[in-house]
Amino acid sequence: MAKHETPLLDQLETGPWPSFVTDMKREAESRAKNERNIEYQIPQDCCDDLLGVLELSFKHGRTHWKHGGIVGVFGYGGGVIGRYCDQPEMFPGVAHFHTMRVSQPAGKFYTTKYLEDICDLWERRGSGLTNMHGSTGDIIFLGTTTPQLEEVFWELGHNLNQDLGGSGSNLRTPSDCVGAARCEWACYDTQAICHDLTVEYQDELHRPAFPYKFKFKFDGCPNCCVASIARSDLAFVGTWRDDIKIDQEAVKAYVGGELPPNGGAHAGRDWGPFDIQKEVIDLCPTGCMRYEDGKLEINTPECYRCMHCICVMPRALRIGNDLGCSIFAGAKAPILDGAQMGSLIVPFIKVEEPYDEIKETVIEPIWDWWMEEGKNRERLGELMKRQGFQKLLEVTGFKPDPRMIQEPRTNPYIFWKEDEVEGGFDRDINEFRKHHQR
Amino acid sequence: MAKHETPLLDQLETGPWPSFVTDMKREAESRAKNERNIEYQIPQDCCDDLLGVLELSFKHGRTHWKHGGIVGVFGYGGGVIGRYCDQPEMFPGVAHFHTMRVSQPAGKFYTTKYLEDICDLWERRGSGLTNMHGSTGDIIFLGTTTPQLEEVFWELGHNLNQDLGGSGSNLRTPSDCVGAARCEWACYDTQAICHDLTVEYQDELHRPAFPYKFKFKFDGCPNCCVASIARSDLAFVGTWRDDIKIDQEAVKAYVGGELPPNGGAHAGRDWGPFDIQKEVIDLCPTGCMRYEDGKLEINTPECYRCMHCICVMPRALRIGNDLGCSIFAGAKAPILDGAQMGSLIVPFIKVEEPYDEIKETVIEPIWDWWMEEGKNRERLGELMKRQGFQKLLEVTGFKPDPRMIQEPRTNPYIFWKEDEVEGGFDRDINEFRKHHQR
Amino acid sequence: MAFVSSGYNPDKPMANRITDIGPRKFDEFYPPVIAKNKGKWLYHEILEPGILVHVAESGDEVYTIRTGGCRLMSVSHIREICEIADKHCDGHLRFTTRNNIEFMVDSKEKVEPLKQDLLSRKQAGGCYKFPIGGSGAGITNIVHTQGWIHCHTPATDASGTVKATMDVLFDDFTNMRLPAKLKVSMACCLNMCGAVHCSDIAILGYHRKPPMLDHEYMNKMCEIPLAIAACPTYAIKPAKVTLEDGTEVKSVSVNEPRCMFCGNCYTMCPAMPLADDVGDGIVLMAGGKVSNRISAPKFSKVVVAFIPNEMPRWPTMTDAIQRMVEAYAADANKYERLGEWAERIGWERFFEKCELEFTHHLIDDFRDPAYFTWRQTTNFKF
Amino acid sequence: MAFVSSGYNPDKPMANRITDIGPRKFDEFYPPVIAKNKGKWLYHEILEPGILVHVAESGDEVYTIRTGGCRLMSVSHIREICEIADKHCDGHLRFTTRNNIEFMVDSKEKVEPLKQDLLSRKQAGGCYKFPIGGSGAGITNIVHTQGWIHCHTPATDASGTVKATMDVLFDDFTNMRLPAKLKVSMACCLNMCGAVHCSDIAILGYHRKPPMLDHEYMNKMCEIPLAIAACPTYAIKPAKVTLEDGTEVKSVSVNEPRCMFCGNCYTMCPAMPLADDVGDGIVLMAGGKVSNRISAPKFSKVVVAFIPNEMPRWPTMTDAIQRMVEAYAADANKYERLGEWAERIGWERFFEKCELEFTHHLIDDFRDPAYFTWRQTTNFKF
Ligand code: SRM
Ligand code: SRM
Ligand code: SRM
Ligand code: SRM
Ligand code: SF4
Ligand code: SF4
Ligand code: SF4
Ligand code: SF4
Ligand code: SF4
Ligand code: SF4
Ligand code: SF4
Ligand code: SF4
Repeated sequence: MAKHETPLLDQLETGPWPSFVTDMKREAESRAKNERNIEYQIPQDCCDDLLGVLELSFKHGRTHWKHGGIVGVFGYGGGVIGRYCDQPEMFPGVAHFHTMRVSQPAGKFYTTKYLEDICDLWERRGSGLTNMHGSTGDIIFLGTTTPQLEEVFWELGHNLNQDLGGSGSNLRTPSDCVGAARCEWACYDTQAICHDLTVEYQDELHRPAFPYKFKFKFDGCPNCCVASIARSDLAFVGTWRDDIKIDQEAVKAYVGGELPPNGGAHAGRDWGPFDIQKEVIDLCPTGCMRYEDGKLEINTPECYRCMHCICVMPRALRIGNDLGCSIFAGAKAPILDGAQMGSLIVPFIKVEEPYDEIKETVIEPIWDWWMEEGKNRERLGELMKRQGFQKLLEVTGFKPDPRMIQEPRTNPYIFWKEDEVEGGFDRDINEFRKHHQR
Repeated sequence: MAKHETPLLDQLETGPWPSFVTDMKREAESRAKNERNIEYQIPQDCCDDLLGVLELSFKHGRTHWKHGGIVGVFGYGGGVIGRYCDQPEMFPGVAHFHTMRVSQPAGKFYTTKYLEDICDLWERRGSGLTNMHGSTGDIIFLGTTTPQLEEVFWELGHNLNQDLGGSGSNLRTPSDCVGAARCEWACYDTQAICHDLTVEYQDELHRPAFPYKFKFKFDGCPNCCVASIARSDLAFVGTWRDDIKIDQEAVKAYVGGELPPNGGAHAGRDWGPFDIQKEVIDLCPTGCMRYEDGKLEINTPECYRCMHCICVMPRALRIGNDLGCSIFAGAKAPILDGAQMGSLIVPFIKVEEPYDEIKETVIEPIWDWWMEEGKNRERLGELMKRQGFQKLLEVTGFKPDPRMIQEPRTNPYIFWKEDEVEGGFDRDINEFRKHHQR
Repeated sequence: MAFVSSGYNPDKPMANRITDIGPRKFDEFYPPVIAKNKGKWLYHEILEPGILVHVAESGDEVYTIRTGGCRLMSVSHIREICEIADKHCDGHLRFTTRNNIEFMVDSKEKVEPLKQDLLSRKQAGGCYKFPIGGSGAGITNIVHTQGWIHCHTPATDASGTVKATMDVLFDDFTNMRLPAKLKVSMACCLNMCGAVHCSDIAILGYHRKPPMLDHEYMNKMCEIPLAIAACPTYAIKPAKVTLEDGTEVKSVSVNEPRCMFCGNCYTMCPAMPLADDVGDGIVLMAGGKVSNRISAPKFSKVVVAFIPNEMPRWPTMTDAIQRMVEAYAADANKYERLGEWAERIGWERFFEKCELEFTHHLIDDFRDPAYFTWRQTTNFKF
Repeated sequence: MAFVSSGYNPDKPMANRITDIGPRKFDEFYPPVIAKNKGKWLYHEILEPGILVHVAESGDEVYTIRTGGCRLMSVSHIREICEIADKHCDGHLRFTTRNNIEFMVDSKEKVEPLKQDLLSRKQAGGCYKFPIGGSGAGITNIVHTQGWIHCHTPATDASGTVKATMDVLFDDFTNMRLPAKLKVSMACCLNMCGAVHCSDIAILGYHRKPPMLDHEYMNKMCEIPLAIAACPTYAIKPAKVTLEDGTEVKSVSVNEPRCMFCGNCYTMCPAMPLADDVGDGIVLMAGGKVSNRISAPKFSKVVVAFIPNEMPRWPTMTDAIQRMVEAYAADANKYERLGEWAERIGWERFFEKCELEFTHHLIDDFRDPAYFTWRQTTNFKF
């Protein structure tokens, strides 16, 4: 018998999609039964109470959580989100219900062994509810009490060789696309650099020294399967500089209808026979392709590497050999001045262990500038907007490149610096007046 | 013998393009000779001195004019631009050299009789130099002295039935494209409305009651031959709502190469035989055209009326019959916040004498708002930016229409008004606290 | 329940402490076929919705079955996932960037039994535990945020709106009939934790009432200067207020027309709550994308200014979403993303075809760049 | 010279005064063929560069010969225009929106004599008085502003730069070899009197030094508060200054890094001149358009941040303009305007093909919308 009636939530237990309500009830029941005699370290009925508080929100149309104040583990400035219920008497099981962010492995591959260990720990010391995963990428442990924070952290570190993720004005847990692990289009090893930078910058991740949050994301190619360009302060997007590799026989096989276009992604509808002209050549954004006499040609210098032709004919076209990444800076969510997409700051850079060039010529100069000049709660993108792209060029020493802009400025308001203008700004008014009377 | 040496300017007296230097010298010489015994009312050598002052600027790389203070004719706040030379002793002929703006006839057609009268007047009472025309559209009388301003104005009014144009925080002289007078694409009579509004709003044109300048321009179709959409506070651009008229025989004649595409505009190069698919169908921005089995079809609801197909085949395609104009508000030059293009505020309105609907539902409500709310030196476009497009809808009562936007907002920051939100903004905190503890 | 120590000693927090070790290294977790062929994949094919094969230079193949996940997941559910992975996948699995679960096997024979096993598992109410799909030109899992489960500023629930939406879109999760991928995302307040600002369709929770002022407690519960500083629109000013009982207290006042309902003040100051049963609800956005395929990434645009919270299934919202999906499915070209379609036909047509009302709220009036979204050409459709 | 009264009496300014009569009515000035066929034109054809025929429903034709004009025009020159119009056009003519002169005749026979007459007229130095052209896919007259002829804030001359440029572009005035129309415009300061902000190629005068401060005269010549208020970037502050002779005067100071060299202060206050022989010069912009044909109107973009004033013929500037015209002529598609071409090939290619150096000045850093001009996609060319 459930602790609270949940008539509204119960209506979410039907329909084809997995029901989170059913799953929460399952956990509530498992805790109530406690078949494995676990020494629960937080209230056994926390899942019941979470269902209860959620039902109340469904009834009222309002959240019942209060801001969590500052809770955490000793020596770290992040990794925990404090949370208190605004009806603690009604729902004592979730009166204190803090979240812990656990740094996920790059690529989000797991062994069942690891997951089971995680489950055992969190069942004992927390709610037994998780998010797999949070929007940034962490494993989210959803709900525990303040005393358990250190205990969970201790067990993670000592028994699972596992650290917390980021929150607060820190580097946030980096994340990546599956990339080379299982994708033919990866232009660099996303997992390798994601892990390397996460480990290299542990101090920045755990101890707030930044004006605000800072995110890295790693996409192996311009398809951006981890959405780096839209939501990370530095986005690393794989690319190449040489020719797309063409297998002319396979092209013919696509044209002949032997291979399904786009790897079969459009199989749910009869789109008619594949038309390479209409579906590839004409959709190429630069018009740099030609298919004549059974031969496909790509005029490489004009190609945007937009991936379209490769996506449509994965067995015929492959990314080039001169691989690396482009780096985009400043993406963020809309609050406050409107969303920002990442802006290209490095058209091409090699991605090679130990990534010194990336660390020393890109990340660290940018951090130095941002830590020096950024206001409290000012994201990198906002600083770029406020001080101008030129300032970023100055602090990094990058050469201005037309690739950095979509189009040149439409206003002529160039703020010339005194040392750029012959003769400087100091002039003798009396000399001037000899030629120009008052 | 010239009064001043002009070695730099003299170098502009060769080359194919007409030389303004030669022309100024011609006038200087004509004044020096004075074959018609004119009683020059300003210094006879003013053109010589203007050449001299310009040569000095060419030498120094700096202007020799000072701001003109406020000069004008009695009762008008505009029409004259004051100007003083900063080397009056060297160039006494142009020590005072004010410009007068003379309201040009709509369409800029002239009789020689009128022009000769203008010339006689300006030769006597001014420098004999003009601009045909100023950027706004006026006839510009370039340079006279303060005492002559009233005299010129008197003669214009009494002898030439001609008034001054606008300057200052006034309505500026409206201007238009040649339109129906000599163009097959005019969707309304640009001259008729341009003249009507100029006459109707003489008071606004001559007596500063506005926060800043205000410009009307009238383009007969989306080709915008008077650039209205780029540089007028209200731009009236001709358009139609029904089908483009198609003469299928003429289409065939273009396809067959009997008629030159684009009225022969590309005759200077051999572009190869006309290809209707490539040159028209594929370039149509909406993809709403089809040419099959010798028949051209246009899917009217999807057509943008962008003029391209009509421009390419003027003998085959003609504008529709349900004619009117679209109105765009707020275009201006970049200073200060960057240039503004006109924004669509009225997708379609009929343009019919006496233009009451345009005056009473568009122009005047907008002026009322701008005069009420506009800051000093704030153009309409800047007010729209500052108070928001919604405010313009409010003051005009126009219905919001997706045609008014290129795309909906990307930020969700909708400032809901209290009366739009159920229950208003007033709430009882103690009632709330019954459900949400502190 | 008795407290059980992990070994941590509160009196000596630094004793034996382990910090800064970061996450587990990815290569501990790779299935053998992945470890062996990493960086050497040749191509992939989607065999049926949710089932992919990747073929390596070595000739090795990896078959992936993608199943829908509720990212709010109990340990019991995770253990069931592990049970399946142990049975079929040698104890390996991965999660996708959109919270789906991927079970991988290294030969074709292993696919069918795994598939049957997954589809056979249902929850008590009949919901699939592991629906297969979310690939190719279809709709995959909705990425979302905390909602009423865990956050203090949501204007709607996350898990609930997502369940309701996925139920109505389920056929497109298990199918690939759309012109291109269609990504739906959800965020419960305008902080937009996620990438809803660049999604084909985005569900966003939004408040519409300024904060209530708990004057009596303002100065007790909050640092008033911090509350004032938190407001992005400078709507909050210090104020002296006389309570019912005549005492004068330090508090704040809010210039309501300036308030954009962002809740920053509430984050800093619990005496300024702004949640409201009728004020709060849903904003729908559409037309964003992240990939660079053919066209540049795009922001989502607001297409419905407000839909009330209708618990438990938000029918007005799911209807509007369905209308968008159907209009897109019917009218877009092959490979065309929703935003590309809207731009090609023009937003005036988008509203018509999706049967959405265009209201003044959708016209951008937020700061200078608003002006760039207005129509500045005669190129529009009647 | 003796003063001759027009009839105006300064002591009685209102006596017999005529005001508010507006311009002359257009229909007084129409040639008969225009008056008759107004609104009934069927089509036009460009017979050769600068010579057009328009055909009316009635079968009537009007032949137009368009000739280049210096819009700075003496009455002697206008009288010569009238002489031609009297001889060939029954005393009618018109001016175009780009300051060309159009002579119209109503039959084909009249074209050739008119053409010969026009081309036969040359100035002493060999310049054409009435070059024929400026039509179709070519370059027409440059619209421009006052420059050193009449304004107080120009950073370059208008008539001079225009003459120099039209001389090098003259072949394209008399020809129609370009992919589409190419409009060149000129403005002598950033007020941009005209439509240079939307031109295929724009020549702009620009100052690069902040105002000089004539402290001794500041308070005598100016209303200091007005000067301060005039500054759009709030760079001007009141200041007390001690002159050489020890007297303290009220003046202003300028925060130089904030100054955008706009000259607004000088307009309000003659004691703040900013013209400078080496500071002033030319900015080149490109890629704007006004028509809605195929694509929406576009703003011009800054493509050369600075070129010194090189009197009398500005060779560095005209070279850069010629390179742009030639690169465009060689590479653009038929009907493609310069800005459409630049966008199609990408601005990275534009700079290469036009052999223009890309410098940091060209990256927008002016206010918020700057950010929208940065590259926010992987879609670029190496
Ligand atoms: C847990 C998580 C949502 C989720 O359900 O997955 C989350 C939850 C919160 N976010 Fe977030 N954000 C989460 C990913 C994001 C993302 C997505 C991303 O990282 O890719 C974004 C958008 C990208 C970005 O960074 O711009 C994001 C943009 C924000 C913002 C707006 C920041 C901005 O600069 O625009 C805030 C507001 C703030 O920082 O005060 C915020 C604040 C918050 C806070 C801390 C609420 C607050 O105001 O204090 C939320 C705590 C909720 C709770 O009770 O747990 N969250 N937040 C995500 C982190 C999980 C993880 O570590 O994996
Ligand atoms: C004469 C003319 C230029 C020309 O050589 O043709 C002109 C000349 C001046 N303009 Fe202009 N503007 C002239 C058309 C324009 C145009 C074009 C148009 O009207 O289509 C524009 C751009 C469109 C617009 O209105 O935005 C224009 C935008 C400006 C501005 C910037 C206004 C703004 O809001 O951005 C200023 C600065 C100001 O108003 O203080 C300005 C200011 C001036 C002043 C009055 C200088 C000043 O700062 O006081 C110039 C007087 C020069 C002189 O000595 O005669 N002029 N001015 C044009 C008027 C002639 C006529 O009446 O036909
Ligand atoms: C597994 C995953 C990566 C991961 O690290 O977890 C992934 C995997 C693949 N993506 Fe992706 N994408 C994944 C998230 C994304 C995202 C991110 C997102 O949605 O948040 C995007 C950007 C979304 C956007 O543009 O808004 C994304 C945009 C693409 C595209 C570009 C599609 C387009 O039309 O714009 C492709 C190319 C294609 O589909 O042909 C692609 C292609 C692929 C391929 C075919 C790559 C390959 O060769 O293996 C993979 C299978 C796709 C499929 O199932 O149709 N993937 N893909 C992610 C699966 C999420 C899920 O559970 O559904
Ligand atoms: C005479 C004039 C109108 C006037 O009232 O004075 C005029 C007349 C014609 N224009 Fe224009 N346009 C005139 C200024 C303009 C302007 C304004 C400007 O340049 O400042 C524009 C907008 C410029 C822009 O887009 O930046 C303009 C954009 C067009 C277009 C669109 C061209 C395009 O490719 O975008 C056409 C259509 C065409 O060329 O086929 C056009 C077409 C025409 C036609 C063919 C209209 C017709 O059927 O009679 C006329 C002859 C064009 C020719 O000579 O090639 N007219 N035309 C103006 C001549 C100016 C001059 O002396 O050169
Ligand atoms: S971003 Fe590119 S490399 Fe990474 S998973 Fe997606 S398609 Fe593969
Ligand atoms: S990757 Fe994109 S730009 Fe390059 S050839 Fe293929 S479709 Fe064209
Ligand atoms: S704007 Fe249109 S109607 Fe007016 S002259 Fe140009 S083409 Fe003709
Ligand atoms: S006017 Fe433009 S949009 Fe309409 S059919 Fe012609 S080319 Fe297409
Ligand atoms: S979107 Fe807002 S309400 Fe939802 S989790 Fe993020 S911060 Fe909390
Ligand atoms: S909700 Fe946001 S805008 Fe409104 S008062 Fe609070 S902080 Fe300010
Ligand atoms: S552009 Fe500037 S300098 Fe030239 S006329 Fe206009 S205001 Fe004067
Ligand atoms: S030139 Fe312009 S920006 Fe500089 S001080 Fe003067 S008014 Fe201010």
